[in-house]
Amino acid sequence: MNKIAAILMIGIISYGVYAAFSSTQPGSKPFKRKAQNDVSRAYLAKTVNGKKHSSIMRGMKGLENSSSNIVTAVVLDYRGFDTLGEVTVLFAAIAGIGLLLGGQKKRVITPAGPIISSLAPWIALFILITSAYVFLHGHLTPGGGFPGGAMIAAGFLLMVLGFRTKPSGVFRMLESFAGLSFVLVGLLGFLKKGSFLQNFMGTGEMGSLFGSLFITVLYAIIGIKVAAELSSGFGSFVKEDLEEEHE
Amino acid sequence: MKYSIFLIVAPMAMAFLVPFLGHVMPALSKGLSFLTALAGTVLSVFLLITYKTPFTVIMGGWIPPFGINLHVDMLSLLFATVVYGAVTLGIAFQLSSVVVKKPYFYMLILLLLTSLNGMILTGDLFNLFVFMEIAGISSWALIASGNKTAGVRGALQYMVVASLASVAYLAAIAIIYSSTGTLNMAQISGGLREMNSAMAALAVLLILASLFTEMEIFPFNSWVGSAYRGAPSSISGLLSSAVALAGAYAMLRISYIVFGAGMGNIIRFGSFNITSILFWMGVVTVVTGEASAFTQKDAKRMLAWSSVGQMGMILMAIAIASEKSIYGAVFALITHSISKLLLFMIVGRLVSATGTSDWTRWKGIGRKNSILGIFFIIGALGVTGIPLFAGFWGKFTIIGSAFKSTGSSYLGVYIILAATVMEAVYFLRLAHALFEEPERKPGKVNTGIVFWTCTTLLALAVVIIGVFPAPLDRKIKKIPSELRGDNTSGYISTVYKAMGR
Amino acid sequence: MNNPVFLFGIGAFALMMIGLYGVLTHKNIFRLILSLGLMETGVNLFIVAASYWDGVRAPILGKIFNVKTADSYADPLPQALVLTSIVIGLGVTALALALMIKYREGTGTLEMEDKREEEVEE
Amino acid sequence: MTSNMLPFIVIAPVLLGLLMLSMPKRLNWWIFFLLNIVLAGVIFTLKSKGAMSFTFQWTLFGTGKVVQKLGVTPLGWFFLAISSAATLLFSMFSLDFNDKKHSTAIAPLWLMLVGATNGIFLSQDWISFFISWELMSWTSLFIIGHGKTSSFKAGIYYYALSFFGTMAMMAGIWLLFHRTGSWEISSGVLKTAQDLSSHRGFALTVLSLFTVAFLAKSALFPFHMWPQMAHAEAPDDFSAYLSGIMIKYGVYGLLLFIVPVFALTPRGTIKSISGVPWPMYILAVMSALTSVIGTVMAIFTNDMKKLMAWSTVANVGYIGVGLATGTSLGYAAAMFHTVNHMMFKGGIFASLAAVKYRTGEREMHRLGGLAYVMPITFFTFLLGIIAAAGIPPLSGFNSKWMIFQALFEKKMVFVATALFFASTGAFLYLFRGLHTIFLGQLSPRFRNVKEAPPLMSLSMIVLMILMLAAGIFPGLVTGRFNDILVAAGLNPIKTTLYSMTGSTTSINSTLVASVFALAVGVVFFLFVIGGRKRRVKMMDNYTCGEDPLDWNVGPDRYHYGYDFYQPIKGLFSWMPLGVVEKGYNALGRFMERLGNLVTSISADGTRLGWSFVLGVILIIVIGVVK
Repeated sequence: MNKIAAILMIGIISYGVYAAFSSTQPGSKPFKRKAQNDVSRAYLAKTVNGKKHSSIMRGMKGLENSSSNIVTAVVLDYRGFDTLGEVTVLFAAIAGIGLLLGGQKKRVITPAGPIISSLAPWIALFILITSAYVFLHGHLTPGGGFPGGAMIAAGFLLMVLGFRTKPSGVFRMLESFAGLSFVLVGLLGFLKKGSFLQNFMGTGEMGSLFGSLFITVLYAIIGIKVAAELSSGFGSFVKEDLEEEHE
Repeated sequence: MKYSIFLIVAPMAMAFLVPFLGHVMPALSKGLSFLTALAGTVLSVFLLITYKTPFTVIMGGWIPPFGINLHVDMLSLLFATVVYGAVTLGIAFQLSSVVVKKPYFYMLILLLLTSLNGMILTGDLFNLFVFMEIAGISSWALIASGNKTAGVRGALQYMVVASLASVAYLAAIAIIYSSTGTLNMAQISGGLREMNSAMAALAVLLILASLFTEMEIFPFNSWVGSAYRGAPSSISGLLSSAVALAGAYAMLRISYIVFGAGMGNIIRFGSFNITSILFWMGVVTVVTGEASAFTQKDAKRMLAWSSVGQMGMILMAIAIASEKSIYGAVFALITHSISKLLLFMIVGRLVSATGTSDWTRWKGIGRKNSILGIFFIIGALGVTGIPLFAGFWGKFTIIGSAFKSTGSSYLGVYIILAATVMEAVYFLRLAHALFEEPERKPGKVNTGIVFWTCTTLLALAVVIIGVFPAPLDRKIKKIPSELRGDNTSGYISTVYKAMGR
Repeated sequence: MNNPVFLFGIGAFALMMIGLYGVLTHKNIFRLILSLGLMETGVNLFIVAASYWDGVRAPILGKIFNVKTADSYADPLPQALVLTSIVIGLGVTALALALMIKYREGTGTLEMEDKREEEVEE
Repeated sequence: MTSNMLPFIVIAPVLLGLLMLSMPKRLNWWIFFLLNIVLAGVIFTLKSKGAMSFTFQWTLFGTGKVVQKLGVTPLGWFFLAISSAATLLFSMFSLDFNDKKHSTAIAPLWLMLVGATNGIFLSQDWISFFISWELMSWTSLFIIGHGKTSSFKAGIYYYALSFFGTMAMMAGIWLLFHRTGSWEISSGVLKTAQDLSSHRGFALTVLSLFTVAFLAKSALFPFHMWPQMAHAEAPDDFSAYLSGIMIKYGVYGLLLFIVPVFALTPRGTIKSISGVPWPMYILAVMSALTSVIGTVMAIFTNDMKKLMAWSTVANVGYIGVGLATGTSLGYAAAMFHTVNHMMFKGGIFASLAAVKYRTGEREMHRLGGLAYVMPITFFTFLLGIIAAAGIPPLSGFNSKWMIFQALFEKKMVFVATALFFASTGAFLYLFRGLHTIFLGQLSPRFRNVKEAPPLMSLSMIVLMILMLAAGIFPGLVTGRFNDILVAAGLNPIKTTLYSMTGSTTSINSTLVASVFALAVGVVFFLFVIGGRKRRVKMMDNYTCGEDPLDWNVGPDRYHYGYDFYQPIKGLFSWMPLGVVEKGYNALGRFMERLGNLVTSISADGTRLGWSFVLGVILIIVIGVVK
């Protein structure tokens, strides 16, 4: 009964959305090739601060933002405040998990098999190197602090699985300091340039590895933070699993 | 004025510090959490006193609409002050409780504080979403933080509805962005009108659904009873006095700026009449909320549903969209926050004294603790809107503006007036039960200097605002003209000035 | 109808509706969380679809970027938004799972139903 | 005595009441009494100072400039004076009533209530009026509840109806404000009177909203059931105040707003029925109905306080009829009856409180013969019911006579018939009260009962004197009315100290009273010189030696006062008496069901999603339909 009602309801909603999207009333239509709007165009052309360029070349200096990955530029520079919020969301979620599941019974440690425990450090090392690459190149290629951090966390988790060690309290501190340094970077921008999260490190050559230091620094912070958070969050969960195994 | 960024950043930074401090010195982290909230309160009061004209704070040095901007005006400052005050008192209350909480608990309260201030100050649609999510996550964790399952159930229910709401909100953002190409509220203003009206109506519908969830409007409020009941009382108080306040703020801001309502205008997209939606949803919410509260034997559920009723009335005021109604809505929101926080504090202590939240088993507890009982009466009368108590002027003005406005239906106003009779009845029923002849010997209520300070401050505020509304009146007076986009001190023109246009 | 945006849109909408169906028909909390995750994925896809047109390039500037050809790049902003919303979705799901575990501990079941007489704390 | 005294008599009681919350109970009652002396003194000197007013201006954005004005009008002063005098008497009564055994902690609240009462009678603007009105509502609720669950149920019934009225008043005030742009009551009256010809729908809406508020407070027809609960359950010493003064707020409101509007409306503007504008005719019919219902219900009631509460309802019906006639005579009669009712119902409730104080009983059939042990109480009750029944030479006769004269003037036959019926019925229940409580045989249980304490007796004696004075010299009261009538735009009435002039004839009350006194004297003389008296012992053999408990009936059943009017009850069984109560109860149950429905949404997981989806659909429906 409930299912039939749900299907009916979904049918109604679908029809409503179809009607809205195929409406012939005047006004600009979405999902049509439109001339890109001011905002995105300015991001792409790096003309937000009003300086016009006829074209932008790799190696160019003095641009308002020297990241060649525009998504990264948007995420960390133009809309860096959103990203701070995003980091906070993750932080809040992990803290919530810690509050809800933390402080429970001691876990029972069982050692892993020899294959895992001998291979895990090597694989983890490669994972760490790759992840460092990913977040250092965040402004040049797709990637950045979030995937990089997740990869670091994966490496650590591999170690945890291999040696059945508890993710240590160091992660908590790393989490703290990484979060705090994000805010501090923002505040430095506020003190030096007058606006929170403003780029105070200047812009370098577009397309070079350390060309946009500000983004690299922030992505490194985010990478560490995400890694620490995911690890400690996993720690909260994994304790549960191990307990259940033995009950 | 640009220091208003600290209203968001300071608690956030403190929250980031807590895992470290909590590891080293738990007591210090709790104390610092309280001090941060207190310092923020002082800062917001300072900003409120020195406030002159609306101000746009840009983020990352990028002018709107490219960067994110914070908008500081009387409305946002006033609400930020209320949120800060409520959270400060809430933390103090929780610290004085016999139930000891982990440092993470206080950290999440700080994150809640951050996010509510973010919601209040931001001028960007997507940024609002981010802060709404932080508020959601931290409040679910806080609701579930009690040792009892009731809180977890409440949090899960809230989570399910709020996740649906956030999906709706994101979809609306996608539609609005794909049509208008911007996320800045001031720039979108009016842009919705140029959109295809069916698309605009769809976007508005989705936004309304999500904001209604945030604001506890029927029937998006199915989680309210369980969540408020299961949460620790300090958190129930904050849900009602700060979270719902921020939700109402978002509703106010978005309906005037994004939907482009002028004063006294009826907003419609095609055949979709937004004003009447807001108005009638408000009426329905008042009736259902008051009826639900009327049936409750559980004090916390009762207070929760009473908040719903109040929010319904405020939604109606937002719908009416005249200067008076906005004034009334803001006044009612602020006074509701104060009174409801007071009530939740008292109820929290009564719950721990009696071991139950069933108020029919609280008989006679006010005879021994007469000041507690009197404070409860003050809070109850404050929420109900009885003259000489804070809630009156807001309710009075809202009703008055409803009778003046063309967009409202007198029938709806009469229905609301009749429904508020129930509100008076259930509040005074509970207040009187506290003074009834006890069936068994009532337990001792755990009070202390901190508790008395908090409740006395709130009770005094209720009475003083009720008797001398003029000081608060002087602040709120500025809001209606600042909300309007068309004059020099209005929201839209301020942001456009920051854009350099 | 070979417009990929259209297909993306249909797919996104279908995901959302499947998720909604799950939310409407299941009492099991884990399934609810999965359904909500599906809806979130759907809406993320929807946002990305809004930034994509036939034949556009990823918004990563190559050797030379000509301002006049800006329209040949995909809109970067929705992609940035999706990045944020994915992380938010992750946080929400993680917390929801933690809530679920706690709920299971307390009640021994994953079905969501209301018991009104449970104890409350202060 | 400057105009600063006006806020003093409103605010001082309220503040002192708040202060008293932290004082010992006994001290509270003394402060209450002393402050009432001060207040009565101040209020009686106000009149000689002529018209004065105190204005307090401030701005509230939402309402523009707020001008709060307290002032003395003839009408306000009249009500203020009688209420303060009565309050003084009642507070003296309470001083002895609240000993250790009977004490209630209501003195602070009562004092606040007195302040609110003064505020109502002094307010010249709607804001002050409304604030005082609400203060009065909730303080009286807590007094009626006074910490007892059963009492509170009655109180909350009263409060719900009263608050409903208050909300209607709030709507009315706003409509009026938007029309006139001012909070002043007088300008509202003028504007509404004009609107009756130009914007009739609007004016009638405003008038009906206010009427709902005033009717709810005065317990007129659709709200007639609360006094039998509230008066009965209230603290015994407070019932007198409740019935004597509080029920008159609505009368005051009608006199303040509704009556002047119709007085200022030129004749012929709105349709009239037998010379009375049709809204007023409806009011008259409703009032008459109230009278009938009150009388019939009083006849059936076994609880002495409930009986008198129903009698209060019946008497308010008379007052309402007087107001509705729309003539000077009618208004004067209504006001006169207000005063009389305040005195005789105050006296009756005081004597009942004294009975309760000494015996602890409320059911009448458990009492009897108390006249032997409580003579002062008995005489107060006796004079009270003579007045209530409208028998000369006491005050009730005069006002009832005037009301009937006003009805004859307008030839309102139907209403007059109903009132005659109610008047006759009053004999039945009042007499029953007298003889069941005070006459007959004294139960051995109450042999040791003593007369009421001195201060209680004193205040009852004063009330008796007042009743007699107003009965013998009606001009003492009616002479005050001409100012009020002129201020309301009506002709003065013809009255002297000794006589009243009606529409058909005039009557010399003093002469009537003299004749009456002579007759009583003769009868008493005959009684003294007449035959021997023989006391009958209390008989305990009426069940022929059997224990009624064996038949599953209590001994109550065998008291002659129990279910006294059984035959009459059968006679009236066809009347749908409880139908309004049933309606209210059904509404309450409906609301509870709605609430349960709404709260059950959160009962399980799937409903959460459904609630969201249905909410979206609700939004769409509202958005598209409108």
